[in-house]
Amino acid sequence: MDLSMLWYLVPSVVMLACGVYGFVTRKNLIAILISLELILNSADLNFVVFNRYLFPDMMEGMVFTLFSIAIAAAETAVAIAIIINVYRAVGATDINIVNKMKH
Amino acid sequence: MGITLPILILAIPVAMFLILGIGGVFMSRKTAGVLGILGMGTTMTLAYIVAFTYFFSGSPEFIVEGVRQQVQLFDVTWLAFTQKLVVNIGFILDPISAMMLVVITTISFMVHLYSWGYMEHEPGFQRYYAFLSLFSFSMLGLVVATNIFQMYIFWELVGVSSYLLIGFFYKLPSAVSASKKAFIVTRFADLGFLIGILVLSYYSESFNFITLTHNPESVLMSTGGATFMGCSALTWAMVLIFVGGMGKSAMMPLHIWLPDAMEGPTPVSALIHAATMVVAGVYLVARMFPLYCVVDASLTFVTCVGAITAFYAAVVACTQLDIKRVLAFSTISQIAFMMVSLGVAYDRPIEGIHYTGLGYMAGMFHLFTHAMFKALLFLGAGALIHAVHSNNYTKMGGLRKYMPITHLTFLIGCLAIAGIWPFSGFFSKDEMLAAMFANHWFWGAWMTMVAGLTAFYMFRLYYLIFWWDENPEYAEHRPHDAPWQMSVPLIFLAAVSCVAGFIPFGELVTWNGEPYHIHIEGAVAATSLTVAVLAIALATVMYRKKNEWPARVKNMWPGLWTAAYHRFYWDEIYMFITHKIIFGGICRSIAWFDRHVIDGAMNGMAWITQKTSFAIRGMQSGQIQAYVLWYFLGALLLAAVTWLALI
Amino acid sequence: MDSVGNIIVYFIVALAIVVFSVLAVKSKRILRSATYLLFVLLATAVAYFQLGYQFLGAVQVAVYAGGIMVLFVFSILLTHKPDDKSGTIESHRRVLGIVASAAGAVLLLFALFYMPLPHDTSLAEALAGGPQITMHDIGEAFVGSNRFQYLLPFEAISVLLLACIIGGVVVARKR
Amino acid sequence: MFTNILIWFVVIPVIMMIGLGLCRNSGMKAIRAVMVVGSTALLALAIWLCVQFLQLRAAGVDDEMLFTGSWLWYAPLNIHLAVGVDGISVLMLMLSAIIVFAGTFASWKITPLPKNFFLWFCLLSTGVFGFFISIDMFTMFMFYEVALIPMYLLIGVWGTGRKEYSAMKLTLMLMGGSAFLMLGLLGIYWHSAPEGGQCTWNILEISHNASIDASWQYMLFCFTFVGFGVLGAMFPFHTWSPDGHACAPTAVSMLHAGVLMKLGGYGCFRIAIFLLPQAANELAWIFIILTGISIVYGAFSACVQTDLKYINAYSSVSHCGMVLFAILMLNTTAMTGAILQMLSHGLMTALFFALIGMIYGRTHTRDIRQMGGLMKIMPYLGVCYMIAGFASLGLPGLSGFVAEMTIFFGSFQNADLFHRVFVICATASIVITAVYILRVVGKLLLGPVQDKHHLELTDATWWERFSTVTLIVCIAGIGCFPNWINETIQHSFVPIINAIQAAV
Amino acid sequence: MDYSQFGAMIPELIVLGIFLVVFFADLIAGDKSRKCFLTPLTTVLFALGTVAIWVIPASGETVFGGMYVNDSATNAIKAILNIGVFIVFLQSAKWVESDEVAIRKGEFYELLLVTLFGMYLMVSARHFLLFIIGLESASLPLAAMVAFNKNHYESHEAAVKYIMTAVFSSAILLVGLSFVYAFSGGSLYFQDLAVTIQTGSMSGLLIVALAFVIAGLGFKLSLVPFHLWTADVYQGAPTAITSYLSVISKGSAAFAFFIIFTQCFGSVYSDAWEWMLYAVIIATITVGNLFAIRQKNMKRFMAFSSISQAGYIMLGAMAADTLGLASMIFYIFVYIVSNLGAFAVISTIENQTGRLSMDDYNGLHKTNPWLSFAMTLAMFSLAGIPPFAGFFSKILIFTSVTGTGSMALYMLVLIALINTIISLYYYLLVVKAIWISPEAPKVESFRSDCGSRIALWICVAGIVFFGLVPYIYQYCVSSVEASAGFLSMFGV
Repeated sequence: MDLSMLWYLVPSVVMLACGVYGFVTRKNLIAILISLELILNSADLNFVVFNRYLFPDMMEGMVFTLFSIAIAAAETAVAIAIIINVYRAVGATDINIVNKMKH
Repeated sequence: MGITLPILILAIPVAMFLILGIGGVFMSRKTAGVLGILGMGTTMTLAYIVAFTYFFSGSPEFIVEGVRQQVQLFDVTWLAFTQKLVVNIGFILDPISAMMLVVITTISFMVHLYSWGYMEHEPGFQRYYAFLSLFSFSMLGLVVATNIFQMYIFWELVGVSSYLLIGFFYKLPSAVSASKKAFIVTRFADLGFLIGILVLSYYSESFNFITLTHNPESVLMSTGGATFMGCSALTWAMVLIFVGGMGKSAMMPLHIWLPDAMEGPTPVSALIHAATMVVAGVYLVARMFPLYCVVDASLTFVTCVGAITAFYAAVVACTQLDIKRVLAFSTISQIAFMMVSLGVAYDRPIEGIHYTGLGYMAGMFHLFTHAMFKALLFLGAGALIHAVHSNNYTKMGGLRKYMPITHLTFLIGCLAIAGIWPFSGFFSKDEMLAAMFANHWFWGAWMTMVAGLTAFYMFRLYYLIFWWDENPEYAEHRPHDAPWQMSVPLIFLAAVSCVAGFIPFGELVTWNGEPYHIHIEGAVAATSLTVAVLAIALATVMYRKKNEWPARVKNMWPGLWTAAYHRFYWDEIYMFITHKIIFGGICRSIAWFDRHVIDGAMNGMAWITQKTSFAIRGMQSGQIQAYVLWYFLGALLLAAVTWLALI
Repeated sequence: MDSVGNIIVYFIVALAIVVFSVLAVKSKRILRSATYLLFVLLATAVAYFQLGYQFLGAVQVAVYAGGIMVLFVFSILLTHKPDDKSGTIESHRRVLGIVASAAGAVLLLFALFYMPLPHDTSLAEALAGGPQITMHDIGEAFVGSNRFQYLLPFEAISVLLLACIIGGVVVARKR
Repeated sequence: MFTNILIWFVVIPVIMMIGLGLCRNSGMKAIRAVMVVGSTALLALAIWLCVQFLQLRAAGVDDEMLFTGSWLWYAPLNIHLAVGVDGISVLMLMLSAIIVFAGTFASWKITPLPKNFFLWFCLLSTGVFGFFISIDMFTMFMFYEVALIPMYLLIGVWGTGRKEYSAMKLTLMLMGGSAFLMLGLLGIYWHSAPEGGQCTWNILEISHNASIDASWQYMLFCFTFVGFGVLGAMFPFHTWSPDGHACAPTAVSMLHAGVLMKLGGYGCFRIAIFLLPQAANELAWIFIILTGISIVYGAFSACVQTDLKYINAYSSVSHCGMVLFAILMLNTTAMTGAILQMLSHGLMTALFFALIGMIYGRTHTRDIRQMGGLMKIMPYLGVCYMIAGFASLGLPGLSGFVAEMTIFFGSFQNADLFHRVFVICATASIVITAVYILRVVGKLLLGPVQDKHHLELTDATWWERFSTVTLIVCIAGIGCFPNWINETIQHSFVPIINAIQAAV
Repeated sequence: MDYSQFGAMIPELIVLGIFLVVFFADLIAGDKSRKCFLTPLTTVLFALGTVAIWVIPASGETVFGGMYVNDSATNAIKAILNIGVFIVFLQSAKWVESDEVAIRKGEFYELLLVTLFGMYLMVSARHFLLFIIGLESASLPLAAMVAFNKNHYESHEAAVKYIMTAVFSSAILLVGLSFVYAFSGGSLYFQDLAVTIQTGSMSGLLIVALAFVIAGLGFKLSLVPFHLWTADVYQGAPTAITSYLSVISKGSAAFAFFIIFTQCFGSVYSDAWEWMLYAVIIATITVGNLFAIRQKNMKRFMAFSSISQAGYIMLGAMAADTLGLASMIFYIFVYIVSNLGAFAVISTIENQTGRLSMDDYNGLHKTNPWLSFAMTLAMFSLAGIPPFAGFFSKILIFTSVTGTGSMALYMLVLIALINTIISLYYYLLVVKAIWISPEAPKVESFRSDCGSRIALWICVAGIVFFGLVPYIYQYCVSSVEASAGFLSMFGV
């Protein structure tokens, strides 16, 4: 049995799907951020897998993933700062609080 | 002949119009009146000079080998539609236009003079003279037109002058509506005229009368056998052009405006609605006569329309109460007479009918005499109205004692129109009847009957005004004869009516310029005289003294009388068509359609946009998760659709 | 033909990723969610190791599992009382979530299965296809300015991180 | 650049705008001075241009366009500021100058914000003049839109009645038309290159060089004709016109009905027909039907309106329909008639709207049922109104007659039944016109005075007289001496007719 | 290693330099009272920097192995963005001095400059890694800036919405890029992708990848359906940030979009992304317009207006040639002055009176004629009415789109044109409120601050002259054409 590329891609897709599901259904802002991490992670995994299987003699994908992790960290940091800010302002991190502006 | 005179003939009236129209407000009544009369007098003099030169100078310019020529004194380009279709403004001189110059300027001058007295106390005196000048200009331009388009131009101008003059007393709603009616009805007829010109000029590629009438056969050829609904294009053209004439000359069924037009000042009625403008239709047919001859169906149409109108108008005239209306219907009837006369004047032998040209000459002759005596009658009526301040003969009666001059002149007019020898009407009517009998006995007999009716209703009118029963109100307001400004024209016209019959008209005016020797047809003359005398006798019996006969006759055929009194309900029919069908039906529904359907569609589009905007506002729900759902599904959908569509 | 060990490791990793991903988005307690995320991230790191990118795996563990998770836990503790629950909301949205994620998964899987790329290489072949990436290579790549060297992104991301620090401070500061 | 006389038609209004910008808001005298000087300068310029043009033509200069000039503007897209005039444009410039001149006097006492009013008014004039001098489609379109948009504010701020609705409707509909137009112009531009050459916006170059293939011509013709047709109030896109005119202030109605609607007709032949002759030959029938409907429909609608301005607006629909109708007949005479009709309708309708504005300014109503006998109270205005009415119903001696007759005789040259039927329908409109004109005259001016308060009203002031006399003189001038105009126009149509015939 | 290559990045270095000066000045200055020099310092420095970027010619070099390019086209868009940022600085001068914000004004300038730096990278990047970093630098600090108004609840909500959507979209973009990577032959340099992505690589995966990349960039451009954050964020953010978001961020993203799609995916233009973009543009213009009709809050109104404007900007990408890019740059420039003109008025009125509703503008001309005048011009320009610049930008972009001659693109332009009517409607609503509405004015007469006035004057001058004077457009075209090797990379 060969572990071909798709074997690795399938979990990645599942991760993505879970991330989307989580984003759409979770009620808490931090939980949503957690879901987002799943999607980012899925993208990273894709890069790595493609790099390994398709272009094994190069390392663009890996480097991209490295930077991507850093970017994810930065995103998370800013997002968490904002969430905390909201928590300070309204005392909750519930998604249903931040829907006042609409239409 | 140079071009100075003809240009002056046209220029003086138009200059008068502009001077009086623009400067009128700064002038006194007297200045304006004098200016107007002087202007018209000058024009009349010039027109006489031109006409006399034409008829009697014998210059080779005008008469070649005894044949009178058609001469264009000048003809300048006014507007060039295409290379060939060029509209000119010019001055044609031929027997009929010369005759018309005389008629128009004479009557116009008389009316100018008469109005000075008649309109003395009316506001807008200056304006009135301006309009009279405008009318004179237009009518002169019409008769001297060298081409059909010029004629159409002035045709419209006389229409508008008529509109302005009928509506002169513009504060009276009846005058306003009468003027509107006159304009619109004639305008409708002019539509026919215009389409006729369109058709004719398209095929003949010319507007010019001389080109058209000198070789009518080639015009017929140029249509190349084009037909529409079974009639040749030329027939259509000529009939449509005649429709224009029907409008102006108040032929059935376009006659309804003329009786109402009597709302205008009486001198105006005398000038426009008796002597000049209303005979424009006759003049038109005479002008285009050779073309009518090549399509004789159109000439038959003219005859039939004329015959029906003549009888109808005569019958209606017998029942009217308003003296001006009686005269109006009488005018319609007399013009119809001329139409019939032209209609029967075939110029080429078909199926045994000989060419005579008599009808043409007689029609023109009657046009001339009728202009004189009808103007006389109207001016006389004006004097009466001036005296008793009413149009209605029930307010009159027994006036012969109070207004001798008016009485006498009016009587001359009545005798003339009734066709009693030696008055002018006798001669012209006799020639016309002769022409009709020559064509077909039916036309002759029919029109003789109309002539009898004419004599009857005219003398009915005469007796009711001057005899019958004296109105008791005269005790308070004693009627008297008109001032000299009004009497002079009456006397002059009466004199003309007495002697005009002896003019050797056939020597002067014929269809082809060759002289025609008038001779009285004894049988016809005797018949018509007899009929006329009998009719006068009947009128005398019935109306000379107040008696029961009129009422009895009325009760004998009450339905007929009422119908005739209501002019056989033509106005009501028109009212129904215009108000109910065109206004109420077409216009209102179109206006509704515009507001609700077209406009509604535009507003509907705006409404739909607004509604869509509201309908999709749920998309912007304020929930981040919904946003992301849209985002993600949008991306997926984009991919999926593209995938399915492209691969 | 890949070694059985690799296959077993793969299955463990895959199972861990799938199960913990699902748990991370279904768990009612937020702290547990975060923990499950940690497991997912660790499993991913294992996959990186397995795919031959040891350095990357290390970074994944250090930055993600270490740094970011700490941030998460910290912020969760800051904003939640210990017994707080973070359940799913509104069932219609759950359905929509399933639909969206399923649609996405199906589309992506289809796309991946039908991709016009060679996907029958085995892991062993792939690992053998290129040289082992050493720390030295990576170091070279990060400070070089030639093709396939990443000095500029490296500098640029430092600015980004600085900006994020400033941003984070501005936002989180009380005034 | 400024040595070209035509440029000054745009420059002068711009200078006027700058001058107005320097005036104080309340400095009515300064504002009037700027406007009078400027509009007089424009009128003088137009007359001078006309004289020059005729002299050159008389001297045998036979180019399609005279006074041409072309200055590269947007080089990458080959957009030029290209100007040039033929006889038609000269006359149109003349018309515009006259109406701007008259409009200035007609809005002598405009309130509120006179400065802003005249600023927008000048912008509108800039657009109009610019449109007529341009021979580059891009600049033409630009000026076209420049002329459209000030309408919104002019109607919205200074209008009466349902002004907000009307202004919005007018603006949106006209802009909708220009959307189609834009697309058509783009298509022409991109197909204007002969065999790999450079594309051009220049009308003359396109007409000489381009051979757009038929299928594109059909599409582009429809777009451009509809685009211009909306402004020309073609059925069913006319509905902006009644509301818009009814609510606009006097001078704006004058300029809009008098000049702006002419832009539509002018564009139709200058672009749609001239550049797409094959499609014009093939597809004219569609628009003949629509414009034929316009003529009759507008006239019938006018018959039952009670608001003076609505009557004239519908009358404009009818008359402008006549313009487009004649253009579609594709022969010299009819198209000449169309131009004459543009001039005539421009002057006449400007006169109408000026008078209506003056009457409204006194009686404060435009409902003819509430007025009557005004001839007695304000004879000057009454007489002018009657003259305008007579011009409208085609009285010989006034301009309307000349125009309509030329149209009818030209249109009748098309011998097939289809054309004939529509020509006769169009001809019938002159009767309907008479009906509604006389109805208004009868109710408004004649008859007894309806409202006793009206007895105290005054007649026209000197500036009102000045404004109206200017227009009446022009109307009568065209009506009495039409032939030089006629010849000028006919000569200018030669290239267009050649293009049409070449494409048959 | 060749550090001299950094020397090619003059615009970036300038912005970074200013950033560092401001950063350290802010650090050194310490407490609030001494920070009053910060605004003039930044503004002046930035003005100088802007001039420098305009003046210093682009090297045209490709450095870092093809990762970064500074050619005349990128230089042009950078210079244009700089002008926009300068105007934003001017119009926000009063706001940053307000009590609430003053203590954070150093951060305001720093973050703004960093985001601008990020945008420069987006524009100049010729490698996806650098591009992503640029993109994140341009969006993450913005989230912090959206949250700047600490006392306003809306500001927080907007920040949450913005950051959540931003992270999601960058995640989707990364997923998309990972799929692109699969086709890339191992290299994410644009010039390599142009070669490796060929018609033969058309497949579901590539389409998904393209869709995800469009979605990721569509977030920044707020293309429909990736736009939903826009209105809420624009409404909630401080007005200065809103104006910044609506023009600068959008402009840079549009340029980057163009570069990426024409260079990397040029060969699959008509196979795939032409039609995706087609649909997205139609949706964007239409939905943006339909939402804008109902808006009463001016900032929200401008948000939807800017959505629909983004659709027009993207028409340039549909054209996908030099003319298209030039027209797009020109459109962006014109859009910057027009939109910032409107925002200058909005922010002035908000700063002076706190009023933001369209109803508050009723009868404005009676009290503030100049502001009314400027607002009217801005609205006309946005609606595309001559002789204002917006007309030219619209027409030029339409012209470039139809240049390819396909009937479908004509139809696209027709739809866009019809949409301009709807847009005209709502722009005129503002004009109507100002000039026509008969109500008594709600905004009292005031004298606006110096910065806003200058900003407004610049915008008005731009609105009036950018179209009439053809040099701007010619500058765009010549910049694009002068970009060495740029044309040859178009696979379209």
